[in-house]
Amino acid sequence: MSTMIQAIRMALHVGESRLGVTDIFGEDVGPPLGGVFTGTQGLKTAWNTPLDERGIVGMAIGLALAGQKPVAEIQFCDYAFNTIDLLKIAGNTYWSTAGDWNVPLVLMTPVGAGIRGSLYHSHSFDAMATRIPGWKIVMPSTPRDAYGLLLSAIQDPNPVMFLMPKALLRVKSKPGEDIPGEPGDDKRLAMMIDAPLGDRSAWKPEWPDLEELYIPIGKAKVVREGSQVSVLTYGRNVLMALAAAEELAAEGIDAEIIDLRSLHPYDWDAIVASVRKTNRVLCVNEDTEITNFGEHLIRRIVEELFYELHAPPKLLAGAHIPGIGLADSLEMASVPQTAGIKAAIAELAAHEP
Amino acid sequence: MSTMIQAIRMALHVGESRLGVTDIFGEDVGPPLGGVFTGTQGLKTAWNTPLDERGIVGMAIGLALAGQKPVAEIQFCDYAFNTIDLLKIAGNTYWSTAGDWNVPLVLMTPVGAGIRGSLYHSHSFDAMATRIPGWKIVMPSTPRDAYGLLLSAIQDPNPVMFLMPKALLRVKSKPGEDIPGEPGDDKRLAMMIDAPLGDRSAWKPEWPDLEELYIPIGKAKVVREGSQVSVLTYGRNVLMALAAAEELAAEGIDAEIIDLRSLHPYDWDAIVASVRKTNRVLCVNEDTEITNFGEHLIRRIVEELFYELHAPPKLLAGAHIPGIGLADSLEMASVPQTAGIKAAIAELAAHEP
Amino acid sequence: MSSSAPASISSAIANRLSPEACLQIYDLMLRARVLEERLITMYKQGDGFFWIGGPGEEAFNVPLGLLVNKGMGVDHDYLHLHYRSAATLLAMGADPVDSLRQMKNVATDPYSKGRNFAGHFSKREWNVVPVSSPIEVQFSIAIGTARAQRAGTGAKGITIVQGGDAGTAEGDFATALVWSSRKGAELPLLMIVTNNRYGISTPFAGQHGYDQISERGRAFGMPVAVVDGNDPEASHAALAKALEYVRTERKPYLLEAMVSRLRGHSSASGANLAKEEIDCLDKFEQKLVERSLITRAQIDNRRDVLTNELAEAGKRVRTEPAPDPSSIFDYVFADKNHVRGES
Amino acid sequence: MSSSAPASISSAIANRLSPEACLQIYDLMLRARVLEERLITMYKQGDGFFWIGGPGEEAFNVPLGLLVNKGMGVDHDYLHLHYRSAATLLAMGADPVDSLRQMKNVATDPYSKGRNFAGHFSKREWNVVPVSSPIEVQFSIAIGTARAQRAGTGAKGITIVQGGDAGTAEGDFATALVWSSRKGAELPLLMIVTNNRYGISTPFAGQHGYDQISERGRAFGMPVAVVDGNDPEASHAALAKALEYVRTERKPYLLEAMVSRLRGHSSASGANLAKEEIDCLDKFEQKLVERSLITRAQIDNRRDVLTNELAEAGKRVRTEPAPDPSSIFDYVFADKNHVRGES
Ligand SMILES: Cc1ncc(C[n+]2csc(CCOP(=O)(O)OP(=O)(O)O)c2C)c(N)n1
Ligand SMILES: Cc1ncc(C[n+]2csc(CCOP(=O)(O)OP(=O)(O)O)c2C)c(N)n1
Ligand SMILES: [Mg+2]
Ligand SMILES: [Mg+2]
Repeated sequence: MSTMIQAIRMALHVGESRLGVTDIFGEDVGPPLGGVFTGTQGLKTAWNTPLDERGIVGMAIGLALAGQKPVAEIQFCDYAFNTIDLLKIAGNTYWSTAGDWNVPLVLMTPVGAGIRGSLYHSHSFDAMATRIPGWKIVMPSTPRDAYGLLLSAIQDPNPVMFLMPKALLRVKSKPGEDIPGEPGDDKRLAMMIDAPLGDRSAWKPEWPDLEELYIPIGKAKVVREGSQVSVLTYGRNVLMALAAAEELAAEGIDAEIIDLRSLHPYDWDAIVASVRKTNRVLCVNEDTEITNFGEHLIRRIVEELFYELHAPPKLLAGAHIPGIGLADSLEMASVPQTAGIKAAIAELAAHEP
Repeated sequence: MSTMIQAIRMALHVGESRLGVTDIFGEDVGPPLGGVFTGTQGLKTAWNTPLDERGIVGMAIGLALAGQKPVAEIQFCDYAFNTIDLLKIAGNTYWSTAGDWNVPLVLMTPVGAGIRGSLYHSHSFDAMATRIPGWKIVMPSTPRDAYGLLLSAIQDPNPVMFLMPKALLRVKSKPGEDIPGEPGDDKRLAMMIDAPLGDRSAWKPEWPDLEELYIPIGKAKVVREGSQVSVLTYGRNVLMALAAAEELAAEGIDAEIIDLRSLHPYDWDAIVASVRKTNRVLCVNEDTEITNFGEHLIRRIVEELFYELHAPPKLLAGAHIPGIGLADSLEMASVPQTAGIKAAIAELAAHEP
Repeated sequence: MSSSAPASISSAIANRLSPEACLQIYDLMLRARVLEERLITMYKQGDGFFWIGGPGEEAFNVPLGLLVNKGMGVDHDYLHLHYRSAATLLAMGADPVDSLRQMKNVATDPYSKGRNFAGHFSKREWNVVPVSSPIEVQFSIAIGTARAQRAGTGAKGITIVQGGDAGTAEGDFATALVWSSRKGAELPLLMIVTNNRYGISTPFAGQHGYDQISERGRAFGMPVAVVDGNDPEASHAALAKALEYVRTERKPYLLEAMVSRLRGHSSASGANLAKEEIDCLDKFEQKLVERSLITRAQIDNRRDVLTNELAEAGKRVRTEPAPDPSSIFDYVFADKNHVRGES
Repeated sequence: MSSSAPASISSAIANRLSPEACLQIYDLMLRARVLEERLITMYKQGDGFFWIGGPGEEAFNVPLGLLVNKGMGVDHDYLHLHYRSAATLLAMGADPVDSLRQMKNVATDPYSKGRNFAGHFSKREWNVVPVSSPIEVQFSIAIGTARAQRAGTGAKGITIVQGGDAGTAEGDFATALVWSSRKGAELPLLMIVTNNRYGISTPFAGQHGYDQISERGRAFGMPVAVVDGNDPEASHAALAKALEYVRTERKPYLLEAMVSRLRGHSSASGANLAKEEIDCLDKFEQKLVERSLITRAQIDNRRDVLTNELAEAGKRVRTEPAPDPSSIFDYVFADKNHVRGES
């Protein structure tokens, strides 16, 4: 039973000790802190960069071109918006050189709301990321998926963006969703791999001997089977959608929840299968709602499955406003919450053509 | 009869001589060149900046905060992707300060394909721009609209992005679409306001005495009335859609072409009216097709007008690939062309529910 | 803090300020410190989600606030500050209770109506440009207000921009150096780097190729200086000199102030006291006692009074309303050009 | 071109190269010039949509190509060039006909299969990192290949990055300075600024606060130098010295080469001859004639031969196939890790 941030740390350990990861870097990624969310504590290839996101992304591209295996972190995705041109270069280099240079790098960054992060610790990045061709984009909702997707990202010969749902980083895995090799007892795991508070100069982690686990990029997961409404979502909203679905089950409404896990490439077959079954679709994500990735999914569903639909597909996303306000009342009103997801599912289920 | 680039130049002249524009700047915007597309020739407040897009956008924000009226240019939108964080700040400052500071600036930038510009002179910016709350986004398809939208942009107290369809900059206005005050004879106009080739140090433009014309931001234009299919488009694709519609008219297919002109805020009423009439929708733009602004329009149309639709709405957009290739064959295959638009309209018109 | 000599040798005597000035600066430093302590207490008591501020920078930031040409528009100084600038605002006359309001993210917060973090000031009335969280962007924006005040415009104000040491690695710092020093188009811009030798957890050592960041200004032909930011009199003198240069020459100047970070980076790192750091307030109190300008008893008494004032204010702020959920849609677009004087 | 003295005083004698070396450099300079002229002719005849290249930089770029430790991987030099680097590629042994192919955007273009503009080279076999159009980004990317070669890795190669003068205003140039000079983590990076005193239409004067861009390196504690890029012998010496330093010290070096822009910025500005600019090829021909290493007749004859060769090649390239429309979907994702040696 690990948290998602521990799962990420364990994946990075496997990466640097067995899969050829040469550099794990970013602002405050190295000692003493090991990442603002502790994701990079105790890793032997972790180092601190200057406070320069453009340098971080450029460094990652250069290391990749030199045959290294970099894992770079942008401390919060809110601070990646001055690097979009470089992200585009990482995504277009293999194409522009007609196959001469591939760019195998992993970029990790925390995303989303849920921690009262105000304007600059609440951004989502899924809409922006899915607009950059040449990248693979993944976003886990459980520690086990985080572990397995990160190992797949490290093995991929292309640039892969690993979006970390901020609000889930300290959520523990459910029973039966263990990472192969981790100790069952979470206190024990914490003792082994969490850095102590205070002076850590002498501390060394004691890594469990972990098995490799690869969650394939491009495969969604049906996290709850249902017959009446298909909810297409990812990251933090998966847990909300599940909670909503459980409440609705009591009311006799049966929703299917699909965790996309991979945003690009995404699992179209899984979506088609679900929509053919339920004939009703709800897309949920936290990004602002104009030119949003959920709108792509709805557009394609409408183009290819129009006559399967018994109700207008619906998008539940972030309000189209310039930021997410600090106050509770503001954050709650700005991004989807369980109650809103529940209401939207119920409305779709009740809709008669 | 002016070209769009002349119309823009005339609007900027009116701006600096009557509407309080204090600074028109960017790379090669000042003398001797006056812009890589000649848009800023002969303007008294035009000046050359260092080669630094971040500085250009920062300069524009700072000038605006100091009560000036800046018009900044990013030479090609392809080179604006290292400034997205600053564009977001321009868009969120009024909101984050709860109304303390507004940011009245105009950002002009050439967009789109059509000139065999290869990877970095073919980008579209409409999807990116519509993802930045707090900005108004306009994109003309005629010289007259360019003139009137630019004057409205200059008068607006908010940041306004003026997207210049590269392929249309040298297209002349149609009869009856003159800019109030311009000489009827286009040779004459060129003599008056186009800088001579070679040494221009002594040259001064002779400005026609122009009347102000304001095309309201947020109002679309029905450029062709039709009954069978609604084509929602803007910029370069408007001309293609019109050509396609004319050809189809001969075949007895009657398409309605709507030039959105404003991408944010956009003219929802005009869209609703058209869709209620035709019951069929085609969105056309050049940007890459995943997380595309046309997908937003389709998503909203489906959510609000589902039962009005007699055919699945369709999006015709740029291929989701990392770039637009230089060769003719590659560019043509990468973004919508007249033939493809014609086929899509015909298919929708033929579609029976 | 001359452009060639290091801070250390700047003569303490030469910098001495009058007793009145010293006591004014001291009182403002104390007010600022008490405010930061109140904000931290609020955070620890759950009256706010996040704290970041400037305990350890008072000796530099107070003189800055006192030397500003305060007002609205190009004839006054524009301030592009960062999230450690409460002392500067207080020195300019800001109400500390407004900082409590932003901390508590209540609707009455005048800087952002409960939208932004503590220390994210905005006050158009005083040319205090909005503090935004992204590091160093203020250096790219400051060149714009400075251009509106460049030589030839007749504007009497200048632009002051301030940021930390680690942030100078961002390209925006170079942007300010390049754009402000263009020959024949120089900008009246005072660039201040408050160097606390840390970026969150990352020490200065190992991240830079020079001992003093201000060295980077030399290639651009601008005067540079380093000052002991823990000494309010030295800071006052260094700022007065730098401001005098920028006001008269209408050209850029780069000033680096060596300061302390007394409570760590922010609440994220615990906001606990960093004992190894010099406390500029303690130091200045000693000095004032030595100069017999104040007594220990007076100091303790004054601190108690101010602490109680803010404790009381904190209670009142607790009762002020949270922002209305529907307010998220307010202020997306302006319908008046406020920065042009419309209202 | 010592790190303190300006280029001018660098002794011509000291820089003298052997007759063989001179003739080799001259022949490559001539080949490069003839290639650029062919590309311009192709553009003017409609055999390409856009031309940009390096006529006027041959005297510097040829020695650079000759001094490179050529090969694949960290034990060889990585080259992050820009769009004026044809002479460097030719000196390394590239086939000029491949440049014609890219100009004509045919499927046989080995650098981009008809996707990218002329001069946008990419050759993994020789560590020639893809040239991309955005100005200065190569300076942010070069730090990555340099890190893979830093002291302690045992890598024998270094990283060389080159860009123009105007582009140094981008933050990426500062990024390379900051990241390459971090104390204790210095990078083996040679930064080259080819200064032709223009950015498209914008003159150097009025955009900078210094006379030489290389001054910006001093604050970072790196050696800097300026060289007359119109003199191939001086350039060779300056490059040899800089490369020697970076190879042995594994630390950064900033070299500024003053060059000419003989055909203006690009085809967008007409690609016509700029008569006011020094022509390094003319100058070197005179020198070689004075040293009686070559005769006018030999020069004219050689130029004719090369010109005809490329004219013929141009005809052949015309007949090569355009890329297939469906090829736009090729190479979006890699299924092998080529940069790790998979194929
Ligand atoms: C662009 C950007 N990147 C990262 C962050 C996260 N962050 C907040 S403060 C900080 C460190 C700043 O250090 P410094 O510039 O020295 O200022 P100090 O906090 O020490 O005063 C970082 C990395 C940010 N706010 N903005
Ligand atoms: C980021 C970016 N901005 C703008 C451009 C357009 N552009 C192409 S070349 C050029 C001028 C470059 O000048 P300089 O760096 O001196 O190099 P030179 O062409 O003179 O060799 C500009 C502005 C670009 N390619 N990339
Ligand atoms: Mg610091
Ligand atoms: Mg140049």
